[in-house]
Amino acid sequence: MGWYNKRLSKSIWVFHVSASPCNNCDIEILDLLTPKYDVERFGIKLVGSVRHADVLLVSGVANNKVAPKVKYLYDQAPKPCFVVGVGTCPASGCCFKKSYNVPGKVEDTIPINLYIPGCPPKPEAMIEGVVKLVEVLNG
Amino acid sequence: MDNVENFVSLHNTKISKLIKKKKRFYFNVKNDDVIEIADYLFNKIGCRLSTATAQETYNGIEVLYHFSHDESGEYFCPRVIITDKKNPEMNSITPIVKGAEWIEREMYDLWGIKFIGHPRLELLLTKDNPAGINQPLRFRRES
Amino acid sequence: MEINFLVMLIIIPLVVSIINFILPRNLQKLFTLAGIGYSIYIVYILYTQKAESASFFGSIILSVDKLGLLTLSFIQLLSFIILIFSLKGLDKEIEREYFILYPLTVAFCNGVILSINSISFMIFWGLSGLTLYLLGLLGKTSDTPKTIKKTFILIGGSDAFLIMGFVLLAYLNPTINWSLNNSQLPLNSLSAYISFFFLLIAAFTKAGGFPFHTWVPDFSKDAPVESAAFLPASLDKFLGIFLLAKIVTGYFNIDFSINLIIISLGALTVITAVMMAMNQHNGKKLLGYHAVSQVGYMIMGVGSGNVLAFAGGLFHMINHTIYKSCLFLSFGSVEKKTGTSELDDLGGLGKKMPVTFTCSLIAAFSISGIPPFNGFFSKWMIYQGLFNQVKEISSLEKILLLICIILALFGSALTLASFMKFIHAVYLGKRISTFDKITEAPFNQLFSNSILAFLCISFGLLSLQIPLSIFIYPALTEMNLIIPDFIGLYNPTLILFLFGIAFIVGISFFLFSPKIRYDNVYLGGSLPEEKFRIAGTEFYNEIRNMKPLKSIYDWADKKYFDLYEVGTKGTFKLSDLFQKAHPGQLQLYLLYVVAGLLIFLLLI
Amino acid sequence: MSKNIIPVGPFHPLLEEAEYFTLKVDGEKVTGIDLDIGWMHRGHEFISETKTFTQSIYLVERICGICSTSHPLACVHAIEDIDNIDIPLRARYIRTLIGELERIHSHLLWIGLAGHFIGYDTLWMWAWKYREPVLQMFEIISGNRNHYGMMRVGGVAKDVDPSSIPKLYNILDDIAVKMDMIANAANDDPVLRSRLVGVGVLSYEEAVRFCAVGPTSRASGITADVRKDDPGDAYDLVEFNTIVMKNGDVYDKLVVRVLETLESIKIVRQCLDKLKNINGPILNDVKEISPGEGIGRYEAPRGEVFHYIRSDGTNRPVRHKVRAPSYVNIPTFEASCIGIPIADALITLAAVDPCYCCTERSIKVVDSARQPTKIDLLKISREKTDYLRRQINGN
Amino acid sequence: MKIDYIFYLLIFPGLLFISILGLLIGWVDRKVSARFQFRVGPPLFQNFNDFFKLLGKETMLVKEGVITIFIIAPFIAFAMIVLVSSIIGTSLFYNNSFGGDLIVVMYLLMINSVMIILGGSSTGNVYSSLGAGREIKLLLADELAFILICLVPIIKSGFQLQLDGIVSSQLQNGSYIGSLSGFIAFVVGLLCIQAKMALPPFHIPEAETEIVEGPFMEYSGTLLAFWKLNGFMLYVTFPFLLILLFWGGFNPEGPGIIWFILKYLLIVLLIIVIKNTNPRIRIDTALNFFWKYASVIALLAVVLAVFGY
Repeated sequence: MGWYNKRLSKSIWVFHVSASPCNNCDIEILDLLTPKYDVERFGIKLVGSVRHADVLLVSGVANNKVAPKVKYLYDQAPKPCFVVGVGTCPASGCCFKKSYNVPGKVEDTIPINLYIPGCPPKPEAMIEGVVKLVEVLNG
Repeated sequence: MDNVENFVSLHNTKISKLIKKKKRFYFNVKNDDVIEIADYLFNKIGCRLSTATAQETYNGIEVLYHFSHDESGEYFCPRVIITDKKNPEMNSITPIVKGAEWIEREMYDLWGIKFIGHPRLELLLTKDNPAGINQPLRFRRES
Repeated sequence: MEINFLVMLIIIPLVVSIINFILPRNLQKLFTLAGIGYSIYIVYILYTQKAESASFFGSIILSVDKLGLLTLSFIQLLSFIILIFSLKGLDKEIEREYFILYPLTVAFCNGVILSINSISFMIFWGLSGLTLYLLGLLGKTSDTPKTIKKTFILIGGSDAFLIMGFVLLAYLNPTINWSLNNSQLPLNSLSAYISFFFLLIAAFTKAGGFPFHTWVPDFSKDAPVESAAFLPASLDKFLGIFLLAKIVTGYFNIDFSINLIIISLGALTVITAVMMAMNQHNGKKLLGYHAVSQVGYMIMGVGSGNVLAFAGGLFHMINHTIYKSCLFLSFGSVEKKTGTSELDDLGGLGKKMPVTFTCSLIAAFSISGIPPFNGFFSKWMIYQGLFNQVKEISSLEKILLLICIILALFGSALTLASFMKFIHAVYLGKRISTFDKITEAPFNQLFSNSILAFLCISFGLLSLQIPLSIFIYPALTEMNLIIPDFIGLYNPTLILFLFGIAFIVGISFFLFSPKIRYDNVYLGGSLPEEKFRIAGTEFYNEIRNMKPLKSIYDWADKKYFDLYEVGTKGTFKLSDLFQKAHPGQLQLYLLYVVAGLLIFLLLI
Repeated sequence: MSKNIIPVGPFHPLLEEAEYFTLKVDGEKVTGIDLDIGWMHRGHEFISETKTFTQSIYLVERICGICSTSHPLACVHAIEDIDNIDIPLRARYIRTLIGELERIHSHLLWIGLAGHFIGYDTLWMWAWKYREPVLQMFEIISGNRNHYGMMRVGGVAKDVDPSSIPKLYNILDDIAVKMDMIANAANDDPVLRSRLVGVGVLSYEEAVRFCAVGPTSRASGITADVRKDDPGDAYDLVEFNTIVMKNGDVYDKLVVRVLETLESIKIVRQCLDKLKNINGPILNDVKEISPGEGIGRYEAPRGEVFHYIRSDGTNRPVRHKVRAPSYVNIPTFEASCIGIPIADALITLAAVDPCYCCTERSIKVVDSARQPTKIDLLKISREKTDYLRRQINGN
Repeated sequence: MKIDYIFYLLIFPGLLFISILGLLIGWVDRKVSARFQFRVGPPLFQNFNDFFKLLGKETMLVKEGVITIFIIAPFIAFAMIVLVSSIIGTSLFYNNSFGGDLIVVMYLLMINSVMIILGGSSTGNVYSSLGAGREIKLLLADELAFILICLVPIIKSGFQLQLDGIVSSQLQNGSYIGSLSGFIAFVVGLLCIQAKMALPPFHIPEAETEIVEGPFMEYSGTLLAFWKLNGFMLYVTFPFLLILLFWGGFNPEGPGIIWFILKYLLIVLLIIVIKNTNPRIRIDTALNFFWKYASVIALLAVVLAVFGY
């Protein structure tokens, strides 16, 4: 398992789940791929199909409508699959947590392995979060 | 300003409670006249429907349309007050202004206002919502 | 009296057919089976011992050479396999007529192949056309009468051409006395040309070559699937290509420019039919168009004048009947289970009918020429022959022949594309819920499909060992055609062996990773509802709507290229004209009389 | 004929947000489209129960991360419209500066994503590379890359540090050079033209019918720009042109955005020039909002943002309606996506730069937490009494 | 003899060689693309890491689909690419053909597309079906031009169909790329292999932002690993084929090996440049492009070749 985790830590394919966010985290996630931050140098790649994903990046508060879909999506992802909550929304609900359309914490819907707080988190913070995930995987 | 004066003089029987602010004109119309007013504003003057707002007050449900006249930057805001709060109904302007389709659907969704003559009156935002949210923006009273 | 096996080959199915009139259904089946089984046995005997010819009325009527024997043996084999398929699952109302007509058809086809006399040839040829008409009449769709009429008129017309051709042949070559022994008539006079082209038309119409192919797709669509597999897909191909082979090698002595014309017609057949097939929405019609398109390869091979390509053409004839019957029959199983042959309504049956699917897939690979299946080998032989041919001709001829080769090569890519659509529309993709309870086809259907699929594989892998050396090469040596020692570098067994090794290496990676989970379809998070499906029939809309092709397709939809439709329309127009001239007014008739009299007087 | 239906979404890589369309297709051709939104609907009503005017400005910032200055700006316009509050000159320039920088960053973002959607990753990377300096400028001005928190009723929250202005100039010059390059590329690139010209045409009549706004409508020939029509802030003090194209296809939408970016750079430069010279306060402190209604609007990168606020004299709004530009632009898909191949339809879907977060905001700041007035209490008690009486009488 | 063939198949120039070279060239592609886009790009062994990571992941199968086809499709494609590569490679490096001639190779190369279509559409996924439809249309689009350009070396070598014959004819008479028809055919061939490898601008079947990776959408784990590997192995097969057909093959004497490596890298570089400077085109544009322009030019090359230019 150790050998495999090492491979996994060097080749993390992420799938972006937008669970009713405000778009900012999403844009910052895309920003990670672009020349200034370029996470491809760590082997991180954004994929279009959840079947290829190793890590789900969840942003947003997961409102009533989208939450079951997020859960369904998580079930459809091949395991091992890690979930990273990007931004304040999955962590605390930000300013939306008292809305009628927000069922509760995202954690209740899918298990989240790692939070990257911030509104939105800076790309550097996200890279740090991913590095932490890698550390967990390696040891 | 010419537009406004023309408008008021043409429809002075149909509008009431005209409030003129700098480039903003709020006035009340009756439910029966709203289609005619919308037709005039959209087709004759060439206004663009910005949006419409519903709001529940103690007197009833107010629906406030915002027509923007882009050349002069003026806003025409006809206001319809629906007094029947249990079963709110009003005429739809979607057949005249296609852009009102979603706006009226949203009001139907969040306030439960039935728009008569709307081509496709379905829930907009809470459609298929598993939590079963029902007209969330209405006042909730226990009884 | 010594039994003449050649006569028996005609008599036995004929007798079976006559007795079937009175037998109850189950016995009918058994009896037919026994009859055809016995004719297979006769063919086997014919292989082992030299056949004597049969004479009636003082001249040799029936005789068989190696080419005929090859055709005969596959006629019996295919008839037997298709018969097994028809034992169960045939529509009850037509079963009786079917089992009467079936041995009758076999008898007449045997008769055509065995005839050495042109008169008996013409008789059997015409009778086989008649049984084709009768078998087609068993169809149940609303278009059946129209289609069958069209078929009958086209086939009957081709019979007329055949008769005229033979009469001219006999007139030009009076010494042979209606016999069809190798006359080797040189094409040196107009009547020889006319005779040659009349016979060519007959062969093309029977086999379904461009531009006389139009009855095949319609017949395939409207006739019962057994008839479609039996006649246009198998027996008529044997007859047509047999006649073509006889024309180009036996009856006439032709030069290369005629060969080039035949090759071009073959290439045109390949490409036009396959282009039409791509956009069909009915499965049987699609298969029918492919039955036409594959004829193009046979025509190219047989008509090329090159030994290797000739052998390839004959081999392709055998292969084609095998895989096309397999395709028709497996689609027939699907049609019987689902009740529809419209590709839009089918889909996702591969899970429910795995054996049928596998057979169909193998046949589809064969027809599109995927190595190492049999279709590839014969196509490859044709290409080898044509490439040998192209070395020795002038530049312009080279270009023409190369274009034909390109069209043929590209035709098999188009065939592949068309069959990917077919496979996708029938077996893959999303299944609609009404088909959830469908089960696998009955055993007899599976059995005949599996046999055919097995033949596809074995003829592909052991093509040199079995079909070529047993059936085809003897026929060629008898015709004094010499097969080159080296026919090209292609070793199917080695390829399969190495492919197998690489495949095992690959799949062992999968076998050692046992973590497997079953799940629903992933559609971006939305649930897999039934409405979310792609039928696959619209795959080629882009090609359909391409600039120059669109108008051609539109014309084809309006049947501008269908000789039959154009002919009927022309006839009706003409008769309309005459009709208008006869409104029933006395004055007008009087005017006609006066005018006629005037002209008459003026002429005198 | 076409029984084939394709779902697009909710998690489709075309757009980073959850959205859901069902496309009816015939082969590759789209013959019908059905839109289903609500995946982003967060409904701010109950959140906002305790929000004051000032707080709601920060709340509306979270409607959308990309227009995160347009919404607050329109919101403060609306609040200022209630009382006709004047704002200091320097604050006006700062607002315009921030707004126009946001336009540059948003348009560059769209150009990049459009490149990504048509499979042109090089264009994506290049556009986003040149977008980074804009974010850097934001960081220098406000301290944040995205949610800036600059707007206040009566001014702005944070001044531009005069010492940072030369640095901003440098970065701006950089961006201007790169933008010129992109503008030339968009004009000349035969590959882009062949892919985008004539795709997803939204005609002038359809644009009027659907009440489209912003670059979507301007690409179709509608001359509507809030910055010109109803100039707030410093827009009447700076010079710029409204870009209008005729054809309404995706290529024109691209060109409109590229040219608008150039105009924005012009405006930003003028603002920086003025900011060097003008000194003064940046915030006109507003103590309270009188009862009344106000309409605020601002030309966001995607079009007109519309805010309507109604106040009853307390420190909380009674009604706060937001209409984001994508809300009226998204329904135009019904006009522009029919009859074209899927590949074109999807880039057309992206071409209005849809922002579902904005579309499904539905902010309504209802005053259910306010103290009921005496009359209200009386009314409620009467209704209650009536209710009880009916209960007792057994009806 | 059989043992030799197994060595050719499994070690050099077969499975081991092309898979390792393919993954490395895949890295070159990603790295150079990244440099085009002002990025750093992935580390050297990135593709190996991706491959082995995917081997360890869970494989998801679709309940409703035809599972057998779904599973064996990538491996059939894999075995076919290995086989074709070893046939081509043996002709190049040992000047020794086995198993089949150019026509066999042309037909075998279609199997990759066939397997993508069958594997993708066996799940019943709409996007996969759409992708399968596009894949087969793309195959049709490039196949015509590909057949035409394959005819040019056949004609120029005096109607040799054997690959080693084509190579030795070039070693004697000079590369065909030096002649007019050879050069035209080479250029068209470059576009054809771009389409056959489904690289931008022809990545229409797996357009990520339109139809979510198309036929590969449902694949995961080991099966996906093999699809990715197949894709990278094609980076070896097709350039080798082009070198074999037009560019003089491999001369084992003297600096031949360096020339060969340079030729190979140049072709890969050209592919990457085309890949990075074009947006994805529509499938009907691709069909138009190949049928109306590329094929006509290739036909011109064939005619020129017949007349000896």
